[in-house]
Amino acid sequence: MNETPLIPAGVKRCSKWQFSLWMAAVTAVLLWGVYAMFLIWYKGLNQTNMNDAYGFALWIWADLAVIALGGGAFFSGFLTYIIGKDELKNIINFAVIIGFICYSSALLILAIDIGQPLRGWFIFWHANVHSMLTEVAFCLSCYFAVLTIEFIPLILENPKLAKKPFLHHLSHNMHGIMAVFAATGVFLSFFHQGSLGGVAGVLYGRPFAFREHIFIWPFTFFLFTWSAAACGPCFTILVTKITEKITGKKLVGDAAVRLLAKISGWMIITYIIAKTADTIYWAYVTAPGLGFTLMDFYTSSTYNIGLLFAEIIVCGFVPGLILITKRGRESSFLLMTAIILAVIGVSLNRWVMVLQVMAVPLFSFNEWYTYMPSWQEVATTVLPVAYGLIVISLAYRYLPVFPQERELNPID
Amino acid sequence: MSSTDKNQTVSSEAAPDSVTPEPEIHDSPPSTTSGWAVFMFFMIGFVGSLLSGWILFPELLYSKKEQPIDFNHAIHLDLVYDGCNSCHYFRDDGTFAGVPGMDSCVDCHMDVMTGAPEEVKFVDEYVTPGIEVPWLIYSEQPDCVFFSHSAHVIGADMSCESCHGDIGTSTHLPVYQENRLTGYSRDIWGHSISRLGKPEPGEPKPMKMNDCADCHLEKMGHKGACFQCHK
Amino acid sequence: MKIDRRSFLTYTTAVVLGGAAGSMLSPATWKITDDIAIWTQNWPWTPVPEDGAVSYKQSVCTLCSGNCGINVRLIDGRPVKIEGLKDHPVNKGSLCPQGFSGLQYLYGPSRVTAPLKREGKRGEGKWKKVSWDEALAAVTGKLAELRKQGRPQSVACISGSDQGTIPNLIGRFLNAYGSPNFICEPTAQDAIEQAIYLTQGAQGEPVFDIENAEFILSFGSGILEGWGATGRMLNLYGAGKPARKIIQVEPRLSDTAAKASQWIGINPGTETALALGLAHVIINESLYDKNFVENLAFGFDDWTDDNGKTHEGFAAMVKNYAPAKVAQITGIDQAEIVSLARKFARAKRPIAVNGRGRGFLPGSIDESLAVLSLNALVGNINKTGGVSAMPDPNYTQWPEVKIDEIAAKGMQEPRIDGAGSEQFPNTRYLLNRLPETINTATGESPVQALLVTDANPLYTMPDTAATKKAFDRIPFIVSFSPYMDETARHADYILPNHSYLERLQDAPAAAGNSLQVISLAKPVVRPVYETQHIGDTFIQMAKGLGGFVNEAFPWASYEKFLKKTLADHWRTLNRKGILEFAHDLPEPLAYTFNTVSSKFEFYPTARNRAKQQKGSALPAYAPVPIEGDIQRFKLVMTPYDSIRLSGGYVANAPFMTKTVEDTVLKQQTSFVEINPATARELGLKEGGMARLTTPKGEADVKVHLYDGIKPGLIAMPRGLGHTAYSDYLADKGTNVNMLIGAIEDPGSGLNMAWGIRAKLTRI
Amino acid sequence: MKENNNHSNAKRYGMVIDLDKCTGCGSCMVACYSENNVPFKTDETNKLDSLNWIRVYKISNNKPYPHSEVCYLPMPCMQCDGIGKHGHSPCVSVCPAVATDYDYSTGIVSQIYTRCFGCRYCMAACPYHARKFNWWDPVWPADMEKYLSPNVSARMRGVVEKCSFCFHRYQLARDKAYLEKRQELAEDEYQTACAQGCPTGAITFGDLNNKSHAVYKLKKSPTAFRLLERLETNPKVYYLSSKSWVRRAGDNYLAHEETEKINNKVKEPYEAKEHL
Repeated sequence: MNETPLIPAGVKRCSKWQFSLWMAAVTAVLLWGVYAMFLIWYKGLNQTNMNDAYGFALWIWADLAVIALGGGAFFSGFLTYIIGKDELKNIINFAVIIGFICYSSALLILAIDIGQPLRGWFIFWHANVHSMLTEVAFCLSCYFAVLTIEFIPLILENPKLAKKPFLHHLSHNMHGIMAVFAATGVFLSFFHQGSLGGVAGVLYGRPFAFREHIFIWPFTFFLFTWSAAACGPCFTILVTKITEKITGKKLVGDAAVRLLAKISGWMIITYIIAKTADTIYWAYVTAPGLGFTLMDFYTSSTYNIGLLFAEIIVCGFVPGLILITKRGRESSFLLMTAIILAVIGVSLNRWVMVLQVMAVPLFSFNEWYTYMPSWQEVATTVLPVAYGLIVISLAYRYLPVFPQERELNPID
Repeated sequence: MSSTDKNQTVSSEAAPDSVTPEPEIHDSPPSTTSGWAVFMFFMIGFVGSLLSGWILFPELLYSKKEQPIDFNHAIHLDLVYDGCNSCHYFRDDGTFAGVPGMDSCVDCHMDVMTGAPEEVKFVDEYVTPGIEVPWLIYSEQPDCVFFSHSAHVIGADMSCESCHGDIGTSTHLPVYQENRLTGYSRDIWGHSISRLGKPEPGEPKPMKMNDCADCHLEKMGHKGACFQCHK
Repeated sequence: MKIDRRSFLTYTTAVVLGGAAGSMLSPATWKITDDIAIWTQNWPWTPVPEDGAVSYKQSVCTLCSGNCGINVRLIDGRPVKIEGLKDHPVNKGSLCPQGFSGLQYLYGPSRVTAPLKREGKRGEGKWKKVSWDEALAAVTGKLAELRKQGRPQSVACISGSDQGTIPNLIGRFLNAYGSPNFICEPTAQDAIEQAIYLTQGAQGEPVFDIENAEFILSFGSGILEGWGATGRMLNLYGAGKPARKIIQVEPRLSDTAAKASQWIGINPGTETALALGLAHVIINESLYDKNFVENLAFGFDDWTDDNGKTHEGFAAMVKNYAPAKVAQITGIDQAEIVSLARKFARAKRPIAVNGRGRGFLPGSIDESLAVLSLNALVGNINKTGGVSAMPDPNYTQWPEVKIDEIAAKGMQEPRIDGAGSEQFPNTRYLLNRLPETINTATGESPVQALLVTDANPLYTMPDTAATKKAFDRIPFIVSFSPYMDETARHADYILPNHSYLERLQDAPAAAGNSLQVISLAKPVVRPVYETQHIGDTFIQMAKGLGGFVNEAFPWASYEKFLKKTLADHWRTLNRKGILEFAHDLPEPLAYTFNTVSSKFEFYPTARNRAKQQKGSALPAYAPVPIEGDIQRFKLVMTPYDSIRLSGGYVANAPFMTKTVEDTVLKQQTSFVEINPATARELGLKEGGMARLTTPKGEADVKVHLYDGIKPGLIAMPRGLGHTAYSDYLADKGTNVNMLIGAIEDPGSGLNMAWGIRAKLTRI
Repeated sequence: MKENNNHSNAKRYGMVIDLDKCTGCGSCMVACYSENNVPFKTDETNKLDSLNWIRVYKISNNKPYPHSEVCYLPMPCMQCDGIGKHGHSPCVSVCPAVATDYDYSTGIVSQIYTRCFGCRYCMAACPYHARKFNWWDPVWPADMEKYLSPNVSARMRGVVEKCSFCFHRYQLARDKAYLEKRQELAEDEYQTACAQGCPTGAITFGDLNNKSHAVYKLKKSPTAFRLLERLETNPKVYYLSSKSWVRRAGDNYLAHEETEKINNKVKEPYEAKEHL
């Protein structure tokens, strides 16, 4: 019986056993995470090293970070479908997949992170509209739905599925209206990325996190959206580059990458200028008004002023400047350096906006609070990484993710 | 993905080089699936799910329990002077005693008075050995609820019937239905599984928090703060 | 219709999708979602306390000797909360954390729930539940056997108290049985009481009328940490008149020191020198109460005895304690000493008190005499706001005990602890001497059977190792404890008493109280477990022994006994819950002293002079020869008391341990407090681990740097390091008693140690 | 979260803790544990996972021996009126599921364990660490369940809890008032367990809006201060201390700032509209 091949035509893939071995390795890591996940659900959050001072910890950081990094999906979508940067169609599929992974991971981590997972739906049913977290939950879920819709046509392009006319047409039609979803995604993302910034920024009891408001939103609202738009595409490029490295193939043409990198660079530069302004205002106006000097927030050995320098200069201005220069973009070393720094930068920002907020003592008689995640927390945070690798591997193997692959890698 | 070797072998899963991207006809036998059949099966699932949800589910969800004694409210109500308050009274500190304990019963039922089978059972099984009757309470609220009877009955001058229906004039106790998942009495959710429609006159009112909140909104203009009724 | 694999899959998918679509429109999905959430709100393993009618019962908290009044809230007869009793004369509604934890002594894993017989090795914790009859038969059998052998004196009883009818009932039992060895656990009160006896000739519990004092000079007394009746002291502090001042003299900034008007850091163990130094200034500047000193006191000036020998008087003696010298000894600034003396002498109603911390250690007689002399100098004896001895309330009537020949012979034997002997004529109990007596005895142990009631000597006595060694030599140990404490765990039989809330007993107010109050502790709840009132147990044991012993106990039960013994007082006590006796001190009468001179004796003639310096009975400062080689042990360790840690017989309830700070206990490790300067010298950091070594033992501890402690001193909390009870208490920290020893006061035999030399090394 | 201005006789229950009187005995903590069914574990030495509705901190002036001073500082939930005194306390405004709300008739911030799903955002928001998480299922060993009070529901694991100002006592007092057809509660009818239990009377509790209540006068004392006032959380727990270093330790100040000046500046704009 001659079955329809599962693998898209015209591309080479590794052998079944190689693939199986790889999948087995990643699945083992995944299972480790899944085990930890069930352990936490069964025994409760005492399995973590969080405590009453660190109510928010590794997971919330992971949530914020993956959503920021997954921001590549909405911003690339915005550029591709709304601004009309057609070149980016060569990378948009992958951006959507990465976004899908990031957002589904975020939801999963949230489901692990709450003390009463079976009551999780209260956030929708008994919503407090004043809470930033409510806004996050709604937008996150909606945008995840959008990403799923954006992902479906790609799945349907699998040769075996595409054989069914119904599915084939469905896929085709969905492609046709993708701009609508992209627009919805941009709208939702603007709000939930912002809300995530708001999560920390509204905490007026926490001078390290608290920021002055514009209308109803604290500065961090805009900074988070902006930084996600700026650094998300860098993560898309990074994952693309890693995939290229592993597969040993060029998958996306330089033009698309460089275009995205250029836009990203300008976004980063503008973001970091805004961030710097915000930091200066906070350090010279907000914090002193509450009795703190800037350095009061950086007296711990872990949380020292080097972090701020790293975030703004090393992982902010440096990648920004590299990416806005042509030479920077065209040098593969500089490009890689820049996108890695940008990814670290946004992750670092999310880290301090979650964990340092918790660590700073508010009373003169309190010490810095310390925290080290338990293995269960680490395993459940690694879980989405393994899950992401599996999804990317499957998608790469069975779906025509990279439109340029055949052209760039002709099979002799 | 597992190799960086550019000269990787073409997987057996992969399409042969010659295959064009167009879907093509294969040798496999044509599919037997027909649109109508698919629709039929879809409807089987759909209707089955509806039927089990609306009819079977409520039967399964609740276990039916008989009260230890089939208490006749009507008879007692005729004999007492102070209506419901005679047995369901307020303590001096303003708390509500709820279902009366044995001490309220023994005044009259030290010995069998009427010889009614339920009374004989009551005296033999509970009064004589001095055991409290494990009544099943239809309106039992969960532990997180602080319901102030005095605020409603004295403060707002509400009648017992306005929430509890006309249980006071019943001659038999209804079957107690216990939610197998939550342990709650069915009366709390209300007997309509969909919670649509209003209870018949004389039926007890549903007592979920939303029911409280609706009434408060209607009567007081706001639903009230959490601590008004939670502990 | 032909169904192959593929179409089967398709149809199944269709059914599932249809079902899913239908479920969206069926109540089941939504109700189950809701009900699962409700299930999490009512997890069957989360308890739902039963509701009911509220009532209150008044009783007395007998967890320590304070005997504060309590008001217990009950729901349908089930106690749910203990609060202080507003109208109680002792505590006026105030209660300490232990009192609030009371219900955790009623239930809980520490309770001994039935009579137990040891199964495994001693202390192994293997028990067999036995019936009360069996347990009683075994214990009385053993006691009968010893009597038969003609050595009833080899039975000893260690008791937590000698106040009230229960200890007296037990004392009576021993008397009828024929043993003089009723031994009470030591307290600071032992030394103070003796000092009062020596100077005033009055036997009785010391009274400090704090209620009416306005200037309290405390020589290290933990006034706010459980000294005397905790509830009383806290209440007095809170209700303090603004004029009332507390001056705390102590080497460590304790809670009392922190709340005092002034804290004076002093070299540990030099309080006597300070007291005498203050006396020096007061006499030198002629600030003393002339009337009292001249008309009502003896031995202030030099005096000549009947043999014509001249003795140095108090005034002449304190000349040796000039401020400059005292400053050197105590480490207190000279000017400070002079100023303090003036403030004390000029204060409206000054009082000086002593007894370190909560008063677990008796301390030296010299110290108590010196402090008492200070009170006498300001004429503060037997008057409002002063120091006096509580006369025996005499509220019980006992029929006389007739004893048989064996008992009479046994009673004539000297006490095992040497108390009341020629050597220590004024001391009643010397538990601290017991281990050594047993350990050094040739042949078998002089104690053949040990009864332990309301006491936990294996934990509370200094030098735990020696105590345990002694206990190991005692062939038969019976504990009557309601809790599985260290001593109970080491016993052969446990005949568990009711817990305090299940027990009827009279409760005389603690030492120090200015009011003579007897409260009635009434059971607030029926016994929860198979325990028995200790009074009933002893009555039944007497019955089992028969003969004269039985005849000495003509009561069917403790309750009947109590009613009989209290006679006329029972009705009042039962109705009001308290008996109050007027403790008035009408002026002239108050000053009749029962001493040789009929005056207050600055020179205590009744004191065993031979033991004293230069053959004088006057108080003198001599450094307590604390154990340890100064070369090897460069630092000094002293235990400290905290109100959140019970150092005594009734150990911490889980709630109390929960309040203990994380700079006192962290997981399994105790902290010691040292000055940051000392820490720098030793290379120690906050929270760092260190090995604490003393001549008695060693322990691994954590270090807490505390500015409020004298450099060179190590302070260690008392009340941790239990090995028995339950997981909520056992193996938490180090028992400080394990690291310290007892030092005999040559005059009284009481333990006068306040610390020990020690070494602290980083690990 | 609409403010109900119809409450002409709205109460603002609050507390004044006299730190000069607090001896750090811990009775308030234990009184609270036993009043509110607070569970305990075998190890309670990690204060960051220890359930305490009121915790007594020990603070020091950090001066060397013998000039060292310490002060005890009991900290219950501050029941913040929030920024602008509108009931937007730091925690209430962030809870995504309305598991905590501000009761405009009493000023008390509730916590509903059955609504809470354990996201812990409120804990992140609270600068006082007044909110505690139930990391474990509570266990009362060996019959200890029998002493639990029916007036406060036991908490399940996975939810946040905090001091409620013993709100159940208010509920019970109101029950009695209804029975006696009264509208108002006397000052002593509603007292928290810690206020009632404090053996030195350091804690005073009452209606901050009621001129006849002791707290009304006490909070106006010149030595009164609140914790972290500059954050504008507007706590309803006031402290009294005669020691200036203690008052300074209650908030954060830049080196050159004077405690009292800043204190008065922060206090005034809100104190002026006391009666809202």
